Amino acid sequence: MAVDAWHTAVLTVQLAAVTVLLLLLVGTPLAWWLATTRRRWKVPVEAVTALPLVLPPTVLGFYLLLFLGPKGPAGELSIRWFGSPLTFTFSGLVIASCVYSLPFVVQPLQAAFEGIDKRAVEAAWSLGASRVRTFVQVIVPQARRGFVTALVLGFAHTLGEFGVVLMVGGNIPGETQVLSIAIYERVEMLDYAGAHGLSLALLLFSFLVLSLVYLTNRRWSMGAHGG
Amino acid sequence: MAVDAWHTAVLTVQLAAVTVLLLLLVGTPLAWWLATTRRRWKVPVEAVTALPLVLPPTVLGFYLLLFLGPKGPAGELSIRWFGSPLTFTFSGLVIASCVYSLPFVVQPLQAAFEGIDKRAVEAAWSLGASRVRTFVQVIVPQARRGFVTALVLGFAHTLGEFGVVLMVGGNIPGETQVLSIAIYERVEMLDYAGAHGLSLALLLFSFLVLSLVYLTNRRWSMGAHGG
Amino acid sequence: MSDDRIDITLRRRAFELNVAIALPARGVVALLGPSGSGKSTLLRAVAGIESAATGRIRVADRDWLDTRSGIDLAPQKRRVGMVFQDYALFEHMTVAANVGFGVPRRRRAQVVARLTETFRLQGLADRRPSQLSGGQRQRVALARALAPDPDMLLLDEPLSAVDVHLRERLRVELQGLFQTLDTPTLLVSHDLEEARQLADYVGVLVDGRIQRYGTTREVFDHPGTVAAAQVLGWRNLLPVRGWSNRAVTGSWGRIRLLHDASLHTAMLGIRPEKVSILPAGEGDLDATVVRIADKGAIHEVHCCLVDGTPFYVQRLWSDPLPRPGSPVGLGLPLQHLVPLVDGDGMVPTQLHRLGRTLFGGVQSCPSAVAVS
Amino acid sequence: MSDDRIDITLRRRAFELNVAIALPARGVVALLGPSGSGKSTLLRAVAGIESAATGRIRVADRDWLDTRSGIDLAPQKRRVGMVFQDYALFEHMTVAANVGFGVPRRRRAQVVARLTETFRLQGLADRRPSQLSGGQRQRVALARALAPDPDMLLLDEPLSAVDVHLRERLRVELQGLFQTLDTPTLLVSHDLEEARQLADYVGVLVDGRIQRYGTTREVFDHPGTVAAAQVLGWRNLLPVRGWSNRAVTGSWGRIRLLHDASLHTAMLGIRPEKVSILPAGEGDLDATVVRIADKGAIHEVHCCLVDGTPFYVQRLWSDPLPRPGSPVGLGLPLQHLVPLVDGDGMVPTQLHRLGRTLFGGVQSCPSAVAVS
Repeated sequence: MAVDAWHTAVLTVQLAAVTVLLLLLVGTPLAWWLATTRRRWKVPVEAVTALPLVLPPTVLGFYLLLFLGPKGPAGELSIRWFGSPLTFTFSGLVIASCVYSLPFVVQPLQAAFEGIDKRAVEAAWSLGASRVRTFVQVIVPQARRGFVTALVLGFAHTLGEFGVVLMVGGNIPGETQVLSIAIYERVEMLDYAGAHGLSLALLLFSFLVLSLVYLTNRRWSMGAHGG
Repeated sequence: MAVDAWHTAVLTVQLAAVTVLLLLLVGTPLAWWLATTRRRWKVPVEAVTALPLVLPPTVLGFYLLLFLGPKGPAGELSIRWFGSPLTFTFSGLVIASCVYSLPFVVQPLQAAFEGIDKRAVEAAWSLGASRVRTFVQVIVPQARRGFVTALVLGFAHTLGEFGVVLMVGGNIPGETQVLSIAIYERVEMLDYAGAHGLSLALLLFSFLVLSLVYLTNRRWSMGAHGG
Repeated sequence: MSDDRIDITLRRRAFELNVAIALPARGVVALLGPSGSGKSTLLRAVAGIESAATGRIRVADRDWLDTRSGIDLAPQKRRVGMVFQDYALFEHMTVAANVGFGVPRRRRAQVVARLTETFRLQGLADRRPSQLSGGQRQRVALARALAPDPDMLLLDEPLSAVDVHLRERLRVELQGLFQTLDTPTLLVSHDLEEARQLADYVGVLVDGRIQRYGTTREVFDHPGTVAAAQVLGWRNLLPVRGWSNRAVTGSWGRIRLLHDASLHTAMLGIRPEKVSILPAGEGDLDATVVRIADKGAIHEVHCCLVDGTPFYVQRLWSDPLPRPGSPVGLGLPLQHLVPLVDGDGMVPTQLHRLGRTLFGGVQSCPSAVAVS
Repeated sequence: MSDDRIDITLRRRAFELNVAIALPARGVVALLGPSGSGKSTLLRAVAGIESAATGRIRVADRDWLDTRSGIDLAPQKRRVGMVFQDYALFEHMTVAANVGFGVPRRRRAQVVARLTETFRLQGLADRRPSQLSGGQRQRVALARALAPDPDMLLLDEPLSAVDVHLRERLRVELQGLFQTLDTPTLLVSHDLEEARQLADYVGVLVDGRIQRYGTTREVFDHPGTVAAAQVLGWRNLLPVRGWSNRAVTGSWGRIRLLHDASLHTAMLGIRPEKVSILPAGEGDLDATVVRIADKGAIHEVHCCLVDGTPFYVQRLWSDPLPRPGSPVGLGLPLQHLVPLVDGDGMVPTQLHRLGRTLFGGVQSCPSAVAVS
């Protein structure tokens, strides 16, 4: 049981790390576009990005199941290349997690990008800096707070997913059983002690993560105020 | 089956409406305190308020189960007064939903309160307006955008809850079976057509709700900019 | 002066505000000071929005604050009319609702009718603030603040949010209002001209302390301390290095005085319009003309003393001007030479450093900025 | 004047900017205008940050923009040095990194060393902008903009973010810099004194159009249009109602002229320092003294013409002053009376309304604001 819980925890952390990495890669350009565009497309794209926040995890899970399953477009490709569909695999879990945690990465980044000093960006341009150099040297340092928040929230939220994973990943120990599902299973099996241990660990972890985020934001905003 | 789905939908909407109403009552003073306080307590309270965002629903559900169940403090009170524990009842669901959707109501309100013109508030005070009158006549109109966002997001997120409800409410048709669980049940029963109907309805509803929120925010912020 | 006074101490992080001034029964008191000197904080403390650590505020013979007897009225009870920097109008209410906000319901219609007429806001009563011009916004803010008939009017840089082109006109309007107003007024400003034109009394606030307080003319003509002189725009400041019998000396030269210089004198100041330009060698100080700035009604002659100290002389537009580069003599009428002491806690070494910064460093002369 | 020019049209929602000016090969061009007139938009369009609909921008014999031949250089290619209103320094970089940002790596150390010396920033190279004073921040911003050796320098209200007490000193610093600088400079401002002191040429921008363009002296002395005169701070404006043989009339009286008045003359303007005060009945116009404002070097006498039009006269501080309330005559030297025409698309009815607003309405005289 202890080894089982340890495997599940490692798997969960792996999933969260891979997901957050992928989301930062995809979410940064998306958030930048949302922060700077004036097009009409902005509103529907913003709404789609935020969908996982309010959409029932079961709805999300259902559509991902269809999409990734043997008859879905991604599933068919996967069967053709790897011989199996994506459902009930780690790759499937990563894709589901990315969709599920997208707003937790995109929204802090978008807020950070919207808050940066546009004149500093324009100053960099007029000093001859390319858009890439401006982004790396002027925009990212100003938005560092948003990147930390995105990283931490995205990671923590992926740790906590349940509904989507249950539907897409199932509950295969060592393969797709993550912590939140392990808790559900223990409760169903009336193993309250086991559920208690895992729940307490996740509760403490989540609380620490959020305290860190809010404390950092507060420090930085105070620093900016004082300076 | 159609009648069943209809009952489930009505129950879900009832739950969301009651939850959002309670949350606005509780969340408004909490958000105001968070927006204005300078105390050290702010950071941990902010973190606790945001916990449901990152905490696995199963962890939340597990603790609520313990709290509301026959051996929990709330459950014991309930048994003494009403003869039954709160788990697997509508009241239990409301309490669970309130905890689950708290950040979706508190955070937009807090952001709105933080964004209001503090000088207008001080002007109202110096004109002799009591704190209550200032709140109703000066602060609320300025924060109307935050109230609409809180209402809409809180409602939509309650509609979509799954993990918490599954653990606290169970799956009693007409009593505690809400839409997200109905979808899960249909998928488990391989009734993909039924799951499809419900999922599509919730997807469209969520998308419309979010578009409305972003569109309104955009209109208002543009209006404020122009004027 | 009445018995009314402001006498408070207030601490915020590293900042301490320590102000004690007597208030007149009517008229305008302007508080001048650089940004960060605590001007707005003082105003907010008087209004009761910021709480003071210790002190007493007495207005219209009523104690608003008296920490010794535990009195500390809420802002709502202080009968204060406040006009904020950007007016802080209630943007979601009509002009009439703004003006009437502080008036009890039964008298509201009557007071609003009277004040919209006084402030020429008739016909605008149903508009929102966003539909008003800058001048109209100011009038709404003043009408709203005066509607509850306050015992004191507080204005926080009332013209700083206004376009430069409007500012002069609104200042004249304010001046007209103040002349008819019986309410004592505290005006916070960093605009010298504004204070000079609007105020009966001026207080100079530096680093949370009043450096000088008196009638407008007294304060502008005799700033008293070096710090106050700098806030009041005095640019001709001569650091005193030594004094002998009826004369003061510095690296800039030597000036004979009518009477002995005080041992406490740290600098001598003179306003640029009081200096006359004479042929080289005939003045009290020797100087070289660097450049001439055209300021409309006056020309400003920028000179350079022998040690490089910049010196400014103002001439009427129609007066003849010396040529840039030419040596001149400067006549400093003795009655216009104002002795300045080190302010409040300033030690001589600090003062000398200040002098070096002012005269040796940044403003060194001729222009030290040269791009090859 | 070189062949360089700015000639652009630009549309943003309800706003249209339409500017055509020739640029000098060196020297400072100041663009004056009220807020909302399009000053900053023009500057951003020249820098390439805002894109123009049509037009041509030619600087240092290179086309930055030429919509007819499809040229529209990116901001990166325009070789422009821009100094923003609040300087927009890179807060997370050191002073040296800020200054060197626009310089290729191999020449960076050398250029930074040269400019930190020129701008007296030695010893500050490792500091962050937040540790600098206002004056130091300005010098970093200028050094950063000049480091890549731009073909044109653009300054967007460079002194408006600075504390009033510092502004005069920084203005002198800028003046010194411009005198040694070969780079043509475009300066946007709403501060008349700033433009007057710093600029060689002035353009007056109203509602997105250039109302007047010429050397600083020409423009300040002869604004040409009523709108330009208002932007340039002219307050003595007499609306012309009729003209007969060598005379103009208005409700304020009648003035004889040396030559026939142009049919297009909408107003007559005169600067307050050019008016003389004479005994009652002996001047060109009759007036009553309302109040006197002490402005330091000068006193401003606020008068009232027979029809209530306010009129301002400036005297040197040492000149004798009339008493408020007394009747006086005003001497208007003919050579200083400047005829003003309706500006660009302004129809006479608008102009009359403008006249009423200025003289009949808000500024009516004596003070219309009275609180009972």
